Amino acid sequence: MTSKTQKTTIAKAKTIFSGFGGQGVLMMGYVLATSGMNENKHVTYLPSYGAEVRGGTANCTVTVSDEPIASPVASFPDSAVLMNTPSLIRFEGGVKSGGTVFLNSDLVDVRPKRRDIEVVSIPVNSIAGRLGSTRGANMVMIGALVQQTGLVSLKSVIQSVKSIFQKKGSKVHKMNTLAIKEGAAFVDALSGS
Amino acid sequence: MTSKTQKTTIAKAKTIFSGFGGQGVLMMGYVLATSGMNENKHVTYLPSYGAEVRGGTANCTVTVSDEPIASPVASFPDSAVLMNTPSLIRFEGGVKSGGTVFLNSDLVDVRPKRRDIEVVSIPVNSIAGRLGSTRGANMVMIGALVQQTGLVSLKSVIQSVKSIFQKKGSKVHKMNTLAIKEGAAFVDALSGS
Amino acid sequence: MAKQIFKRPEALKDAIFHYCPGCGHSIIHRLTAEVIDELGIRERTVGVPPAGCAVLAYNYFDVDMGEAPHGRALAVATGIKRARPDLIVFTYQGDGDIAAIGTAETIHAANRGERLTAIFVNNGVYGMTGGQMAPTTLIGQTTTTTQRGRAPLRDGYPLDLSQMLGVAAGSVYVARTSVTSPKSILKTKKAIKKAFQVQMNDLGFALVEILSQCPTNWKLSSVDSCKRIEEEVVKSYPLGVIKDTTGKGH
Amino acid sequence: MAKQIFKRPEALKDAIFHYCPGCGHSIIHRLTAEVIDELGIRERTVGVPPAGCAVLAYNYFDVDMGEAPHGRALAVATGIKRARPDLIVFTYQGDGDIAAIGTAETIHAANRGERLTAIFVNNGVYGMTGGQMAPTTLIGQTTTTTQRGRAPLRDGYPLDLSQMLGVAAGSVYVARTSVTSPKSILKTKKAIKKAFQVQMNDLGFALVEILSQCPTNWKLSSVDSCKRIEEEVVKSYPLGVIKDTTGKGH
Amino acid sequence: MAKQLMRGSHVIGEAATRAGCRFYAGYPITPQNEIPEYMSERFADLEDATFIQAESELAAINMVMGASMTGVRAMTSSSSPGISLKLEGISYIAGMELPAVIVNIMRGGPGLGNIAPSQQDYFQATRGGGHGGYRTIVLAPHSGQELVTLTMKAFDLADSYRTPVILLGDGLMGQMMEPVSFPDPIDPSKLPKKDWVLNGTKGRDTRLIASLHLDPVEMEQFNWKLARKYAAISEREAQHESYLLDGARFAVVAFGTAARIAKGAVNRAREAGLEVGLFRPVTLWPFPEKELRALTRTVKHILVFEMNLGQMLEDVKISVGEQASVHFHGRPGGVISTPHEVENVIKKLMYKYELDK
Amino acid sequence: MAKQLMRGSHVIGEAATRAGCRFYAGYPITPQNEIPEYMSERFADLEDATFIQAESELAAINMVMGASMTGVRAMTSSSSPGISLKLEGISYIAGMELPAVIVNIMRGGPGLGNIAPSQQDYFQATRGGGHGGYRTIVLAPHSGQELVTLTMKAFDLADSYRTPVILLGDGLMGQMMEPVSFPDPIDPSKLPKKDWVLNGTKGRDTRLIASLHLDPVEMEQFNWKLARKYAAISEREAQHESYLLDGARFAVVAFGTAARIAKGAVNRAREAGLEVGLFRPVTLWPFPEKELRALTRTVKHILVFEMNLGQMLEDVKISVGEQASVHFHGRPGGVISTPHEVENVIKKLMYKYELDK
Amino acid sequence: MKKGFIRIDKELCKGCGLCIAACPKGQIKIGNKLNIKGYHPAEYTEKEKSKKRKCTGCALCAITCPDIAIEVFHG
Amino acid sequence: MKKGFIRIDKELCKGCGLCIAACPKGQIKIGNKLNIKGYHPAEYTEKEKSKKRKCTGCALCAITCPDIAIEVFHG
Ligand SMILES: Cc1ncc(C[n+]2csc(CCOP(=O)(O)OP(=O)(O)O)c2C)c(N)n1
Ligand SMILES: Cc1ncc(C[n+]2csc(CCOP(=O)(O)OP(=O)(O)O)c2C)c(N)n1
Ligand code: SF4
Ligand code: SF4
Ligand code: SF4
Ligand code: SF4
Ligand code: SF4
Ligand code: SF4
Ligand SMILES: [Mg+2]
Ligand SMILES: [Mg+2]
Repeated sequence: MTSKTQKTTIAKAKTIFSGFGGQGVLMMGYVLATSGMNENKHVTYLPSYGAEVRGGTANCTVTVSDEPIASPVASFPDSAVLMNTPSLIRFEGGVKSGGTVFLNSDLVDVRPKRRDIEVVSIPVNSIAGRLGSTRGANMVMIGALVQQTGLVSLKSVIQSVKSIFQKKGSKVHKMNTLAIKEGAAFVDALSGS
Repeated sequence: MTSKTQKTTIAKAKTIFSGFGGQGVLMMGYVLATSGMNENKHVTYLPSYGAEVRGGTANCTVTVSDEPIASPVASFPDSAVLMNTPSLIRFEGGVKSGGTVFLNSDLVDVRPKRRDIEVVSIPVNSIAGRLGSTRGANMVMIGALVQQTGLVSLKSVIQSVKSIFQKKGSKVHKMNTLAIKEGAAFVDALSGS
Repeated sequence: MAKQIFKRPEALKDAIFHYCPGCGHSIIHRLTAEVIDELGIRERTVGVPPAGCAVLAYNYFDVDMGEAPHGRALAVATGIKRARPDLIVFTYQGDGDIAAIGTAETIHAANRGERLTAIFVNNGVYGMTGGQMAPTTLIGQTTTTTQRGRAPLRDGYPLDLSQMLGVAAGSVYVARTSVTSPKSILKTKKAIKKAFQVQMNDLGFALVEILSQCPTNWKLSSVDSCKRIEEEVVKSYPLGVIKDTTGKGH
Repeated sequence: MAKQIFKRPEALKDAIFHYCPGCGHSIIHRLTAEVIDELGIRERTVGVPPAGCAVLAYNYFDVDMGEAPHGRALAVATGIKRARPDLIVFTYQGDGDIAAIGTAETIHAANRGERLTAIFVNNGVYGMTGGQMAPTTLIGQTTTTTQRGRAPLRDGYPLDLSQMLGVAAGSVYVARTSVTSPKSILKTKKAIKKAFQVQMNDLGFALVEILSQCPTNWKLSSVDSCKRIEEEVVKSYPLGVIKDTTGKGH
Repeated sequence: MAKQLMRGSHVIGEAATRAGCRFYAGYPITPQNEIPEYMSERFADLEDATFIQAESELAAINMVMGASMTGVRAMTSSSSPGISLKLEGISYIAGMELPAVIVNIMRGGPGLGNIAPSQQDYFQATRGGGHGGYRTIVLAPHSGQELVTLTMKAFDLADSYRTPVILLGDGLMGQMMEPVSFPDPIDPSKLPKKDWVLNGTKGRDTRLIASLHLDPVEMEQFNWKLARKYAAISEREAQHESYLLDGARFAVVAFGTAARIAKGAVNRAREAGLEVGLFRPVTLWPFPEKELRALTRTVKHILVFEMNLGQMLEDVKISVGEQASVHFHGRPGGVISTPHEVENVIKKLMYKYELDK
Repeated sequence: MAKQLMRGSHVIGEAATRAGCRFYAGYPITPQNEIPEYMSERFADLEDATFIQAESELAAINMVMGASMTGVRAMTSSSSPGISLKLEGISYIAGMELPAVIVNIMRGGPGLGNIAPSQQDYFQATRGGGHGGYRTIVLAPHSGQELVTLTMKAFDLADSYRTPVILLGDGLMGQMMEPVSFPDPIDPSKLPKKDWVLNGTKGRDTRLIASLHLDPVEMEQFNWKLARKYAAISEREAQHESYLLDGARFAVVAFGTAARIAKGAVNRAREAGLEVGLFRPVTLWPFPEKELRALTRTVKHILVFEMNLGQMLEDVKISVGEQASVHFHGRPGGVISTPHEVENVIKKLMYKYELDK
Repeated sequence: MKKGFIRIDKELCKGCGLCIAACPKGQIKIGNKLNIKGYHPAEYTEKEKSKKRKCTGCALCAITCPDIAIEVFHG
Repeated sequence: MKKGFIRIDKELCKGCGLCIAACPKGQIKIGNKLNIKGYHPAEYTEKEKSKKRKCTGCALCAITCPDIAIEVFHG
């Protein structure tokens, strides 16, 4: 399951996930944190618990680390997974220099302005749509994220997703696994190119 | 108005007044305090503001002093005006050694036990009744108290009572004045005897 | 041989009431105790006394008692009853307690249908604190905070809490009585008994509002106080059963 | 020439509502603003927004506004109105706000007959805090604190606050409406207008309860949410005028 | 004006009225029932004044909040348990930067406690009590005449800093009668205009009075603003009385009723030849920290005397650090110490530390 | 038991249940809604457990009071404004000597403020908040796992001292997910019997649970009793964590979320070669005063770091007196400092006082 | 008509007069002595054993008495 | 029958669909584009100047629209 493009695991990494309410943004974070826990890493998952007010975007921050985690907050995340344009506008500035931005290129129609960050654009909606339903877009994205960053192994992501969606049965599991792998494959292709 | 039995004014004196609700106990204290104020003395008047519970006796503490008054409370009063038996039972013990107890002998049927205090027994109900109404008993008592202790002058007591009952008209004023004087006279007679 | 036919109920301790002469609280205490005796529930009853003239009710009732902050008796009682449904729990509350500061707790306990019995003593004033206006004070009535008489524009209208509780879905029995005469006293006792039975039968919330005399703060004799209730107070607070769905197999 | 016949009311600022798609709050905001426009009172109106989804109402209404702690809107409004009787003061409150934590303040403001207009948005849940049970939640309805459906024995019954306010002596106008269709929306507007007029005419307390959709927490589409109100909610909360004594020369 | 013999609670009511207070909302509770009673009657003759007996303390503080939004000088009063119920509202008032005067005639506690004089709410008053780290100015009168001056001052402070001010007394202060005299009443219409009140948008943009700051950055900025205000108050408004402190080698620190008793004790001790004086904080917050610390140049032993188990004690400790030894004498629950009792404590300590010769 | 990734609020709910808590009453408020939500569902499957969504925070705390009278382990939870509303009830619970656990997931303030993490209620929690000079034990968790242990400990402390215990967290503690593991649940019927509960007079005299003490002498005696209890708690229950304090020349003092961040800062500073450690009070009341003072034998500069404007600061000052210089860094209102920011404060201070070489 | 009599505990009685209003036979009156609490207790005006007494032992007085100061006997 | 037309502000619209249910003429539908907020705004299906259009300018859609996204014109 490892591949040539996978980076070596880093000691501590913070990832922000952001998008519209319906895009499964919090689930991505939860999956990453669960995978980290299953790999016996230290993890924290912090949702933005909103402004006690409706509307707007959802986001969460996940830290995966080999050591106890001090602050679960990420003013300067290592990676940002941005599922729509407002998320890009809001979070681009904070990404750590040298960090990575994962863009849902199906919905983000502007390009990041910064030149000191890596940008990975993935048409996750299209890919998921091709697999059967755009609802799997977040799974495509998490596959891509993990493949690119090596935060956790793809295997444990698939495992975590399986256990999280346990009740939904094997069909859903199959779909999710497919989506995750497609996301990973897309990144491989990118870096291969 | 002064008389031979009147004591010289003392620097600071605390008096406790106690009796049933209807006996005008708080009024006696108020009259003494007002008279003190009108004589430009320092005075405090402290009612027992009760136990947020009905029933029982009313009492208040008045301090008259030539100097600013620290505590308005009297653990050991110089004088105690006790209008009924429960009051005697409750307050006898606290009176300062050498102090004076003024008893409403019409209602108090036990004798004080202590030997180190002076006891002035006055049938204030009877005296007031003779003057027309037992409601004036408290006025008789205040006359007696002031005459005996010299805390303030009889004159200013009469003056204070007049202003306090201003609205009630001259008939009441006359009655009150009479009662006060009767009280004073009774004490004079006592000490004369 | 002379036979004693009226005596102190078991559920009252041997203490002398601290209430003023003629006060309705004393009568209502006795009635409640008599009911507890008759229902045989003394050993599993818990009372929740109020802040109010009856704050020391625990000196009289020979049952377990737990104090409540002013107005919160029905919330405290809810806690007791939910934790121990086998206990019979009653609150004893003044009009200020139950219908002013405690309005929300009262309405919601009733609306939840808590299995509780509330004794609501409406004497039209804040007795304990010296006779201020209560929510139930009549229009024009003078109190220490309405020295020129209660004026609706400034002071609002008399509040009919029981009527509102009649609207509450969880209330099963709501009645208004008085204790101004032997007859009304006996009626009150019946109502109190029923209010306990509603709880014993697990039907829902029950409350008896009792128009009660406060001679001290009304500045009337005890007898005139009773007259005032019979002639005036009942006009604003008519006696009778306000709600009774006990028959309806609730 | 094309003529514009429907546009934004003056009394609304040019801000985009933060409410969810299809939320009744948005409609009710607009209606209230339209009424303020039509009555020409924008420059002397003060609004008291709630804690609740409408906590930011002051971003929308183009009038002076003063925040209230959760549930206390009618107490705050009482303070404003008594101090400045020439102002027109309205509160805007959710069902949690007005009928749970604020029960006492609501009932007493009404019973005092405060010259206030209350807009009571009944959406059957605590919207802002994420969809917990409200006092108005229907029996069987699932919320985040009644995940198996509201069960009266544990969770109590739906509370009919407006009916209780009808009992309050100081209330003059109490009506229940909805905003599920153009027709009901227009009715609601009329009711709101009347509730302001009651205040302008110094008659007493007026309140409009509006059954309002919360698609987000009901987990229904906007259209289905409206249907739910029309078909289910009205059974527990029938629409109509609950009290109107404006004709009675109050 | 001539002196009048007046009950403390009435003095507060009259002083408030003369300070231009025109809105009062309250709920009965002993030992301060005479305040609402007085206001209900005093305001009945004033066209521009509102008295409301609220349905609860909660309602009362929120009515005061609303009234204050319109600019009127507004007051509420209660006693300990009732003040606890007002804390959410006081926090809001602080957060909305509204002026308001809150009277607490303390009683014994915790819980229902009793109605005897006590100083057990010092922490509550000086540390905000409610949530969110706000502060309230706290004034502690110790005589009838000071009830006049401090009540009136409370309104001025509240207005100038747009902040809630607590007048902290106890049952003794509220119930005792002393002769007092009043200054002429202030005409409220002559008070400085407030440019932030809610009074309709005619001819101007809308105004908003709120404590909500959804954005943490904004919230933080607001809190720093409050912090600056509190710093300014601390700098300017701390007030205390020095009583017989000249040449003293030992000082009692006490406030309110306790300070009265302490004065008696100090008098007695002075008569007995002991070099002792009293440092009486008049403002409890801001606490006269610098002034007390300055005292430690000459006084190395301090007795804190309170009618509680040691609350102001903490402020004294923080003030003097280790520049003086701090001792404590306290009685909770309404038993009022006698000057004699406190004198004995002074004597024992002065003997122990050889300050008596 | 295996680790689970769980939200802080749920951890509290689960830990309470496992501690034998069988009564919960609460009212929604962000950021702790997940506690009542969790309890409503968790208790639905337990025959002997009661969940009530109360009509208000006031009702909730009073329901807890009533439930506790019967002996059941009872809890309520809220966030800052809601806690203010509970203070009268907490004072009663303290005055009645009832056990109860109160969770405060603090938010920004004052007033409505915001829902971001904050530590602005330290004073309120540690100084009683309500009236009458009572105290509550205050526990301050700083991680998911500590939420488990301290929640469970809260119930034990509440029962053994018959006193309210506050679990003081913030939005971050409540909302963050971390892996946690739980001990086996306690069977409430196996807990030590309480001989003071209200459960009907069968076979015994009546019992009374009340806080009223009309007689001042009795009230005073009761308060002295409380004082003795509080002294015992202070003596026995103070708890803290020493983090990298061995050989430290500089110490940060921080609790809860701030302590987490401080750990990060200390780690970074240590990496940079600075001799700095963290003193983390786990109990805020009793404050680990002696332990902190002992630290001043070796550490002469202390940085207090809080998410407020300086509240625990006072306890630190009282503890260390003048044995060390006390510095402060704080941010109110929900902006969470980064470890980097705190590290910079540490560095500047250590440089200034020449502790960096 | 049954015969009865009552006993009034003069230290419990607070002299409120409600029993007087309640007695259909008019056999109770307020006395003029003060008791220890300062009240004028009510007095039963008949002799317990008098043949002519009107008291029926109806207990209306006792039912009304707030302070449970009245004991009622039949016979 | 009067003629009218409407304009929907696609950035104000949140795609709730209430206007669709309200329009007696069925002239509104949800589009499939996302707007900046991530909603699928409603679209008016007629041409403003079309002679055949059915819209009467009855404004029921606008009355219903929570977000005041619809302007209605006559003529
Ligand atoms: C929070 C709080 N507020 C106020 C009080 C003071 N207080 C005690 S009882 C009471 C009202 C008494 O009136 P009511 O409930 O009608 O009872 P009553 O004495 O008339 O029987 C009040 C205001 C209190 N104890 N606690
Ligand atoms: C004292 C207090 N308790 C709780 C809250 C949290 N809170 C804010 S709004 C709200 C209820 C919202 O429900 P509702 O009033 O029905 O308004 P909606 O959002 O449904 O329109 C709650 C519980 C608060 N802000 N203050
Ligand atoms: S004040 Fe009134 S209610 Fe209270 S005991 Fe006296 S008569 Fe009864
Ligand atoms: S949560 Fe419900 S009430 Fe709140 S804005 Fe959304 S739809 Fe409206
Ligand atoms: S028992 Fe009947 S008849 Fe006899 S005294 Fe009493 S009320 Fe009168
Ligand atoms: S009713 Fe009872 S208390 Fe009243 S006068 Fe008769 S015996 Fe005495
Ligand atoms: S104006 Fe009427 S007909 Fe035209 S689109 Fe709107 S609802 Fe349909
Ligand atoms: S009603 Fe308004 S917001 Fe909803 S879909 Fe139609 S135009 Fe859009
Ligand atoms: Mg009453
Ligand atoms: Mg709602």
